[in-house]
Parts: sequence; structure tokens; C-alpha cells
Amino acid sequence: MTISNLEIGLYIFVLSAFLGFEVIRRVPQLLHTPLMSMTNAISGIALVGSLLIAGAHRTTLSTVLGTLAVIASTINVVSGFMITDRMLRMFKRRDERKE
Amino acid sequence: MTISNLEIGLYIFVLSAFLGFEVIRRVPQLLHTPLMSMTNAISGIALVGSLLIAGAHRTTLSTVLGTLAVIASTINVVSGFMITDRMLRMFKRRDERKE
Amino acid sequence: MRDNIIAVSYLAAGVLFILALRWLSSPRTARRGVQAGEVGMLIAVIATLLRSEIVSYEWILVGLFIGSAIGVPMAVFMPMTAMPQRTALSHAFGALAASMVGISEFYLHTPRIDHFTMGALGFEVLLGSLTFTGSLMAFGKLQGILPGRPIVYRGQNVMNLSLLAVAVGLAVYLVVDPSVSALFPIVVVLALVFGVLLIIPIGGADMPTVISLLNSYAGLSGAAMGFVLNNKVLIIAGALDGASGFLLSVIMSRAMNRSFRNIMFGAFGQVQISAAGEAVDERPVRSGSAEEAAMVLETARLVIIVPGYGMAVAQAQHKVRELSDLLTRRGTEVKFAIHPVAGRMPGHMNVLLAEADVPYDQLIEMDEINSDFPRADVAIVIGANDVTNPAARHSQGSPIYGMPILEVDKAQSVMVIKRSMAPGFAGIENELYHEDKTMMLFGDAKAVVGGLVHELSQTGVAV
Amino acid sequence: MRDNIIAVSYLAAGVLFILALRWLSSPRTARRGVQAGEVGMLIAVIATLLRSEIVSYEWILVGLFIGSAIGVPMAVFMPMTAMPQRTALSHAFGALAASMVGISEFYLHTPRIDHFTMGALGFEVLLGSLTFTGSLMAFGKLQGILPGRPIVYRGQNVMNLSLLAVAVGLAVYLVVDPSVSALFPIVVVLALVFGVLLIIPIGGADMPTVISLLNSYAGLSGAAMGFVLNNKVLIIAGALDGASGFLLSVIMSRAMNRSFRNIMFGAFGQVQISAAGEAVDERPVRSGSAEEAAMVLETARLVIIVPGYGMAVAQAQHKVRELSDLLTRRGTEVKFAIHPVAGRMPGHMNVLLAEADVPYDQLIEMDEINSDFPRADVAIVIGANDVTNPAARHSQGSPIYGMPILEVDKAQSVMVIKRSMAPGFAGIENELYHEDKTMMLFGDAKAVVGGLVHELSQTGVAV
Ligand SMILES: NC(=O)c1ccc[n+]([C@@H]2O[C@H](COP(=O)([O-])OP(=O)(O)OC[C@H]3O[C@@H](n4cnc5c(N)ncnc54)[C@H](OP(=O)(O)O)[C@@H]3O)[C@@H](O)[C@H]2O)c1
Ligand SMILES: NC(=O)c1ccc[n+]([C@@H]2O[C@H](COP(=O)([O-])OP(=O)(O)OC[C@H]3O[C@@H](n4cnc5c(N)ncnc54)[C@H](OP(=O)(O)O)[C@@H]3O)[C@@H](O)[C@H]2O)c1
Repeated sequence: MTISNLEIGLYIFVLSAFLGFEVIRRVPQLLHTPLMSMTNAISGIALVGSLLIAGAHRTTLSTVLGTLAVIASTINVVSGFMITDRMLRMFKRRDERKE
Repeated sequence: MTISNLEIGLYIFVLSAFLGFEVIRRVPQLLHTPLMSMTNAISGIALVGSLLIAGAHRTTLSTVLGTLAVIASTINVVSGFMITDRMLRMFKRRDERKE
Repeated sequence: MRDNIIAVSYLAAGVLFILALRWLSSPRTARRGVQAGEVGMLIAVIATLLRSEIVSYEWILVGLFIGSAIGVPMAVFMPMTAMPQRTALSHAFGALAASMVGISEFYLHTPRIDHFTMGALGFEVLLGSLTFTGSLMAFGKLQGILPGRPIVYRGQNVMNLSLLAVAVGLAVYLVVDPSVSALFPIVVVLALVFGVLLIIPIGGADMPTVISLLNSYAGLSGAAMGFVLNNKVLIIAGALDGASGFLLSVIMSRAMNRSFRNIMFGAFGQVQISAAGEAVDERPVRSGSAEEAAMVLETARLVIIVPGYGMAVAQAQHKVRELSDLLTRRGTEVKFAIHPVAGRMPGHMNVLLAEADVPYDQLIEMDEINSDFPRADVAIVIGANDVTNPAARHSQGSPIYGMPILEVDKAQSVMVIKRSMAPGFAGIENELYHEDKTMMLFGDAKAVVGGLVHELSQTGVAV
Repeated sequence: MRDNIIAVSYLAAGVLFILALRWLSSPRTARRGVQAGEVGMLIAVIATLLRSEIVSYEWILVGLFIGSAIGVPMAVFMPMTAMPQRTALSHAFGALAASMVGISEFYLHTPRIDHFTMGALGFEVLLGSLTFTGSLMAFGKLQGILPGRPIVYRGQNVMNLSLLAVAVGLAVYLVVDPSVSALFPIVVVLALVFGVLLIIPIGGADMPTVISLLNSYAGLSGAAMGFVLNNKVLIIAGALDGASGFLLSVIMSRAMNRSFRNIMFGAFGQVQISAAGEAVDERPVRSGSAEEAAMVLETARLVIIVPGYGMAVAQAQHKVRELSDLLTRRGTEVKFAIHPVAGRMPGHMNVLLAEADVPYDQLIEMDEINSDFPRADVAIVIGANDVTNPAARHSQGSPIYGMPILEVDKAQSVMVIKRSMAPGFAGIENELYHEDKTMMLFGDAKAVVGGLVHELSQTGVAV
């Protein structure tokens, strides 16, 4: 990593963190539990890094660790999005209830 | 400019534009006029580019245009911040009025 | 090492600009926002001056000096009523700087410019140049230097669009083959001309929306400069600016019930308002004197003041505050009803009343105050017209149909202060003036409100 | 060309993640948010699979398959009451992935690692490893595999802090001289151990705040991975995650009136609650039967239901909804008062009641409902305790002093459903139970509410 990569990373990190604060503070209490599982799902983006390690096939150690990482992040992605959706489907307004 | 610079620029632009929307939609109507003059002041950041041209002393043309640009952006910076502050000083709550 | 310090400084400046806008979300923190912005700008400028590209400071100092010599008096002496003009002028300066920098960059590097840089440069110079002349035209119209009425002729839209198409086409050609540098000045000139033509068909009263759009263009051209110079704080500030201008024009268009497309394409197809087709309201109009009005006000418990563009024209805000203070001292509750597009600029009424020392917690936004009108004994409409017009609620053919209004007609009685029966910005009649409960107080807003103040202070407090 | 597509895809994925969270700001758009997130993830994964670094897909497929085989059943069969545990487990997985990737990267490039990469790697692996074991411990405590009570011993804080200091020190040493690769496994092991020790002294009930903090750590370690791999979407997602965890823990700490510092440093200095010092309330307690309670409810016009942790324990939400429906059908207005930290997780009560089909516009937040209590004929407190304790308002020595509460004691009459006089999470007595207007209905929440439903449906509608 060069210093300019570090700089770019910092820009992106700072802007995203700011944006995260602004966006998340507008999530109502009502949806705080789905918010938690949604961020769990998004944290599954570690999958990107894991795939790169598992698929690069460089050393046995890295392939094993990479595959473990793929498993762990896939669990997060799959269960995170599914649970969030399952929860959100339950939230209904009074007028939507009798369908 | 390389393609990777373009990519980085796009990331920063998109994140900042998003952040701008989130932040600015929370500015109340009450302060829309100061908001306009504040963004005028911030747009004076073109000063950064202007200084680089005016100070590099490469061709006569670029020095002249650069100096013009420095003048134009300095006007924005100086008058923008000063007017915004002048306006905001006028906004008082009922309990602050009798001071 | 120096490069790292510079990189960190730019990041810090970007963050401070974001904080500056964030703190504008409340009047309590807004001044802190200005300070954040100032510090950010200072940091960015100092960091730039440290850069190795800068070899001589003489012209920089000259520029900074002249700029401050113009900017400081402008800030100190500018009357608050001139804010729309000032904003237009400021966009012109911003766009000027962007295109000057773009032009310099082009001639410094031509003919060895890569495609990407040329693309960003083209964008910067095109937008910058058209925003420059467009904003100057807008300034001229608002300041009254140029005639405010729209200048329209046959085939105007076709001509404007073809001009723009040619300019964009040449710019694209330059991107494909950046060595044909002779095309560049043509692009600049076409863009400058287009900026003028863009504003000609737009009436002075439609300027605020256009100005916001130009704000957004100026921001985008600044961001493009950031791409050209590979400078991230320019990109951040440009994006913030672009977002702000865009949002404000959307807010205005919504509150004015104009279509979003109408706004996006700015001037093209500006709505032609024909007041002719409408049936004339034949009910009589009741005109009253300051004395009669004062008598009604004496017994009121809740009075809602509805200011509009006429208050700005007459500079009546100080007299209005006197009236409000007088009523308050007599035990009457006074509130101000602020429509989002009252006046000619977002937040116009708020700034004027703040200038006259009206506390901002007395300025109530439309959604909140509308439920109070039925309780109000008197609604005093001071130089407002369209924003109170009940036609918006029921008259489907009206140009303001569907626009949310201040429900002044729900008050127990209404007083309207204006000089004549002339229509407002939208050019349509206002049936409110013909209602039984309405009393017209004809005259300049400052004079009439002054008269009310005089009458009210004559009679003792204990009525 | 392919690289450009990949770069644009990652940007699109980042934008979609931001939109996903943005659309969570309203229940109407929230499901669209999930879709945005899913599409973003799909785009990011496909883009990654296109990258030239990936030479073989076998282990990838194995990993994706096993992961889905575990993830899908987990999502389908997980009861809503197990959400806190699931969240903890998910942070463990995220952190595990981050540290596995970090460890691989280290061994792939050692000893030729530059200082910056080593810094980011150290951060990633340290945070990842401690979050991994910490989250597993939290999971164990919440699931009841490990004892829930805090395990405290002398010098614990000193020991934990020194351990952390050693781990950080070694990591810094590695940054300065990345060639001493033998230090790396030591750092990993120390971090893993620290994660365990960090959670040991924290009681099960304090877990939710800690979990949110771990969420934030996991996010930061993901962002560090983005720095190591020079991958921008990882940085964006990590930052969003970090911000979310941080904000939620701040919200919880505020609503629980715990100091911010207390939260920032997580476990250290967990508040020692001593209920002993307090004077015991000697007023008698009035215990009632379901029959008596039903009689009171029959004549009520407005009933406010206050659910708490006990409703979750008893899984009584479906019975509660039956009660609410029954009352509504009899013409009684029913509202639910939701305290921000009722239950053991932010939004806990909302999810449970939504599961039981209670419409969300009937769930009212604290600030809004508090003004309704004086109008309420009956407030039914179902398994809530601390969030209703009036001591928060006046008893300065109390651990919950200053915490905003639901003002149940302002209702005309109060019914409290719980199994005993045992205290809640904060371990303190609740004077509400001793008030004249309070009737205690002892028993498991599900059984008692079921009894109320039974009694109420006996008597005809026309009372
Ligand atoms: N705020 C914005 O951002 C914005 C932007 C663009 C367009 N607009 C448009 O501007 C309009 C604003 O509505 P508005 O109700 O504030 O104003 P308006 O509808 O334009 O009406 C202003 C009224 O003030 C009266 N007036 C002018 N000078 C006066 C003076 N010296 N003393 C007393 N009265 C005077 C005029 O009547 P007389 O000539 O009879 O005196 C006129 O009817 C809306 O149609 C809105 O869509 C607003
Ligand atoms: N929501 C969050 O994010 C969060 C996070 C961390 C901490 N907390 C803390 O958790 C507390 C939440 O307050 P709360 O009022 O919801 O709960 P609480 O104060 O913990 O009280 C729960 C009550 O439910 C009763 N209960 C337990 N099982 C029951 C059952 N099966 N049937 C009937 N009643 C039962 C218990 O009394 P019996 O044993 O007598 O039945 C207990 O008094 C607050 O102190 C808050 O600070 C919340």
C-alpha cells in the first residue's frame, strides 16, 4: 500500500462514516432491530476479501483460511438479509393488517 | 489523469453528493437564505485551484487568468462567510432578544 | 512529509465544510457552522500555498488583496433585500474562477492532454462559462439593469438547444482527439453565448429557481475542476454545492407546484401564464382605513401576520415588528405565518424579519400555522398574494392549482395591505380580496403599517 | 476494460448499501432497502469473481455452499426472541472472516510488507480477533451456555489493560519492523484471549450494549481489511457498520442513563449496583386476580399497554395482541407504550409485537405517549420494570436516576403483571408496586394475560 492509497482510503472512510451517521440517526426506534440485522448482512461484504484469498490458490494455509472466511461471511450475508426481510414483513400498519 | 484517478474522484463525488443531500435536507426553511450564502462561500474553494495556476508562473496567459480566478474566488470566500455570519447574528430567539 | 500534511489538511477542510452545513440545521449551532467553514477554508488555502507547484506569490497576493477589497465592502454594505442579486453575482464569480482555471490548464498542457482530463476539462469549462454569463444575466435582471420581462421569439428553444448541441459536440470531439486545440476557444465562446440566451426568455420573477439551478451548475463545474487537478477537497465542496443548489430548486418548484422537469431544464419552456381566460370576480371589495383596522385589532386576542414579497419591496419589516411589539404589549398574541416561497428567495421573509429583530420562534412554518388560522381573530396579509390565494385549493384551471397555501381565509377576519388590486407573481386574481370578512388597506406596506402603529399607540393600553 | 467494470460495480454496491440503510428510515420503504442491499451484495460478489486474481473456484464454491447451508436454516428457524444471540454470533462470523483474511495476507506477503499495510493489517487482525472471541462469549452468555452473571476478581482491569497494551505494543513493533514475523501469531493469540477476558466481567443483561460496541469493532476491522486490500467498497461498508454500532450503543447508553465513557470503554468499570443501601418501601402491595382486573378493564376507555423484558421471556406477545384486539372490539382504545430500552435489545418490543401482528402505528414512542398517561384509565405493565420506575425522576441515589421513563404512575390506575416482587435489570425496587392505584397480577406473563383474555371474553360485549 502506498501512502496515496492510505490517503484515498481515509477520504472514503471519513465520508462514509459521516454518511453512515446521518443515515442511521434517521432510522426510527421501531426499526432498530432490523437495522442491526441489516448491518450484519452488509458486514458480510467481507466476502469480497474472502473470495480473493480463497480463489487465489497461493498457499494451503491461505486457501484454508480463505475458505473459512468465505463460509463465515456467506452465513452473515444469507442469514442477515433473510432475517431482516422476515422481520420487516411482520411490520404492518393498521390498514394493511386485514388483507 | 489516469483512469484510477477518475475512479477515486467518482467515489469521492458520489459519497459527498449523498452526504450533501442528507445534510442539507435537514436545514430548516428558516435558514435557507443563509444556506445559500454559505454554499457560495464554500464554492470559493475554487481558490485552491486558482492559487495553483496564479502561483505557478508558467505562461503569461495562465498567470493572468489565474490571478483573475483568485480575485473572483476571494470575493466569494470573503463576502460569503461575512454575509452569512451577518445574517445569522440577526436570528434571535424570544428570550435572547432582550440582552 | 509536506505532501502528507497537505493531504491531511485537505481532508480536514472537507470535513469542516460538511460540518459547516450540518450545523446550519439549527439556528443555535449555525454560527458555529460559519466558523467551521472559515477554518476549513483557511486550512485549505494555507495547505495550497505550501505546495511545491507555487513558485511566486506576487500575483497571488495581488489577487487576494483585490478580492478582499471588493468582497469586504460587499459583505458589509449589502442590504438584506439585495440578497438574490448578490447570490447570482457570487455564482458568476465561482463559475468565472472555474472556467479561468480550466482554460489555463488547457493551454498549459495542450496538445498532450489525455482523454479523461479533457473530458473533465470540457465539462468544467462548458458549465463554468455558461453559468458565468447566465448568472450575470440573472444578476442584471434582478438588479434592474436589464429589463425583467422575458424576451421570447419564435424558434427560440430550437435555436438554444442547437447551440448547446454544437458546443457539447465540439467538446466531445476534443475529448476524442484532444490535439485539435483550435476547437477549444469555440467551445468557450459558444458556452458563453448559450448562458446569455438561456436566461433571456425567463422573467425576473422566475429568477430564484434559475439561480438555484445555476448554483448547482457552478458546484458541478467546481467538482470537475477537482477531477482535472486531482484535488479531492474541490470535489467534495463542488458536490456539496451541487447538492444544495439542486435541493433548493426542487424545494422551490414543489412549493410553487411547478413540475420537476420544468426545473431540470431550467429556462426551456417557461410557463406562459394567461390571466385572460379567467372569469372576473364581480363581488365588491371592501376598503378600510387605518382607523377602522386599528379598532378591530384592539380587541383581537390572536393576530397572525402573513408577510410576502410586498413587505420586501416596501422594506416594511421594521414597521411590522413595531406593530407586532405594540400588539404584544397590549396582550394580543402575535404569530408570523411563513410560506416556503413567500418573497423571491427561499427563506426571504425569515431573513428580513430576523433583521428587524423579530425572534425566530415567532416565525411559524406553513404546515404548523395552518391549524391556527381558524382560532385567529385577525390575519394581516402584508404584501403577500399568491401564497394566500384560495384558488390553489379549488380552481383546477389556475396556474397555482395544487400549490399548498396559507389558509388565511379561515381566519375570523382578514386585512390585506397592498397598493392596488394588481396581481402578484403568478399573475392571477385573488378571490380572498372579495370576501365579506376581508378589509383592504390600500397603500405602500411601510406607510400603511406605520399608520396602524400610529392609530394603535394613540388609544391607551387599557381598552 | 474489465477492471473498469469491476471498479464501477464496487461503487454501485457501495451506493446500494447506503440506500439500503437510508430506506430503513421508514417501515414503508424498509423492504426496498433489503432488496437494495441484496442487489448491492450480488453485484460486489460477481465483480469480485471476475477479478484476475481468482484462479480457481472450487474452494469458493465449497465455502459458499457450506455458508448457505448454515445461513438459510438459521434465518428460517431462528425465533425472534433469539435475535440478541444471533446478532452476537453474526459479529463473531464477520470478525472471524476479517481476521482470517488478515492472517492470510500477512503470511502471503511477509517479510516484504510495507509499514502502512502492516499498520492496517495489525488493526484488522487485532480488532477482528478480539471481536471474534468477545462475540462468541457474548453469544454464550445470552444463549445460556455460559453463566450470565459477571465474573469479577481483584486486579481484573489492570490485567486486561496490560494484556491489551502488550498486544498493541507488539503490533506497533511489527509496523515499525514488519520483518519480525514471529511476533504476529503472538499478537493474534493475545487478541483472542483479550476478547474473552473483556466479556467475562460483564453481566448477561449488559450484553446488548456490548454487542453494539462489538458491531462497531467488527465494522472497523472490515474497513481495515479494505485498506489492506485497497478495496473501497469494503471501506464503505465497514464505515457504515462501525457508525451504526457506535450510534446504537450511544442511544442505548443515553436511554439507560449510563455515561458515554462507560460505553466507550465497554466492559471496563461496569457499574456495581448495590440495592442494599436503599430504604425498603414498607407500604403494602395490593395483589389482584384476573377477574378483578377484567372488571376494571371492562369500563376503561383508554388502555395503555407497557411491555417489557418479561413479555419476551414469557413469549406472551401473541396473548397480548389477543387482549388488545378484544379490548378494541369492545370499543376501548388501546395503545402500546414503547420505551427505547425496554427488553434487551434496541427495538426488541417492536419486533415481538410486529411478529404478533400488532400494527406498528399502535406502537408509540416514549416522548409521544407520556402525555397520554394522565388520560389513560388503565396502564397494563407486562413484564416491564425499570422503564416504569418513578425513582428515575426523584431518587438521586438510584442507579437509574435521570433516565427518562414511561410515566405509568400518572395513569388513573395501574396493573402490573410479573411473577414476583423481584427487581428487574437494574436490581432496584420499584415504588410503583406500592402505590394505591396499582394492582399486582402475579404470574407468568403469558398465563396472566391469557387469564385476562378468558375473563374478558366471558362477559358479553354489551356491558
Ligand atoms: N420565495 C421563492 O423562493 C420564490 C421563488 C420564485 C418565485 N416565487 C413566487 O413568488 C410568489 C411569492 O408570493 P407572495 O405572496 O410573497 O408575493 P406575490 O404573490 O408576488 O404578491 C406580492 C404582492 O405584494 C404587493 N406589493 C408589491 N409591492 C408592494 C408595496 N411596496 N407595498 C405593499 N404591497 C406591495 C403586490 O400588490 P400591489 O402591486 O397591488 O401592491 C403583490 O400582489 C409566489 O407566487 C411564488 O411562487 C417565490
Ligand atoms: N433494550 C435494550 O437495548 C437494553 C439493553 C441493555 C440493557 N437494557 C436494560 O434492560 C432493562 C429493560 O427494562 P424492562 O422494564 O423492559 O425490563 P426489566 O426492568 O429488566 O424488568 C423485567 C421484569 O419482567 C419480569 N419478568 C421476567 N420474566 C417474566 C415472565 N415470564 N412473566 C412475567 N414477568 C416476567 C421480571 O419480574 P419477575 O422476575 O418478578 O417476573 C422483571 O422485573 C432496562 O433497565 C434497560 O436499561 C436494555
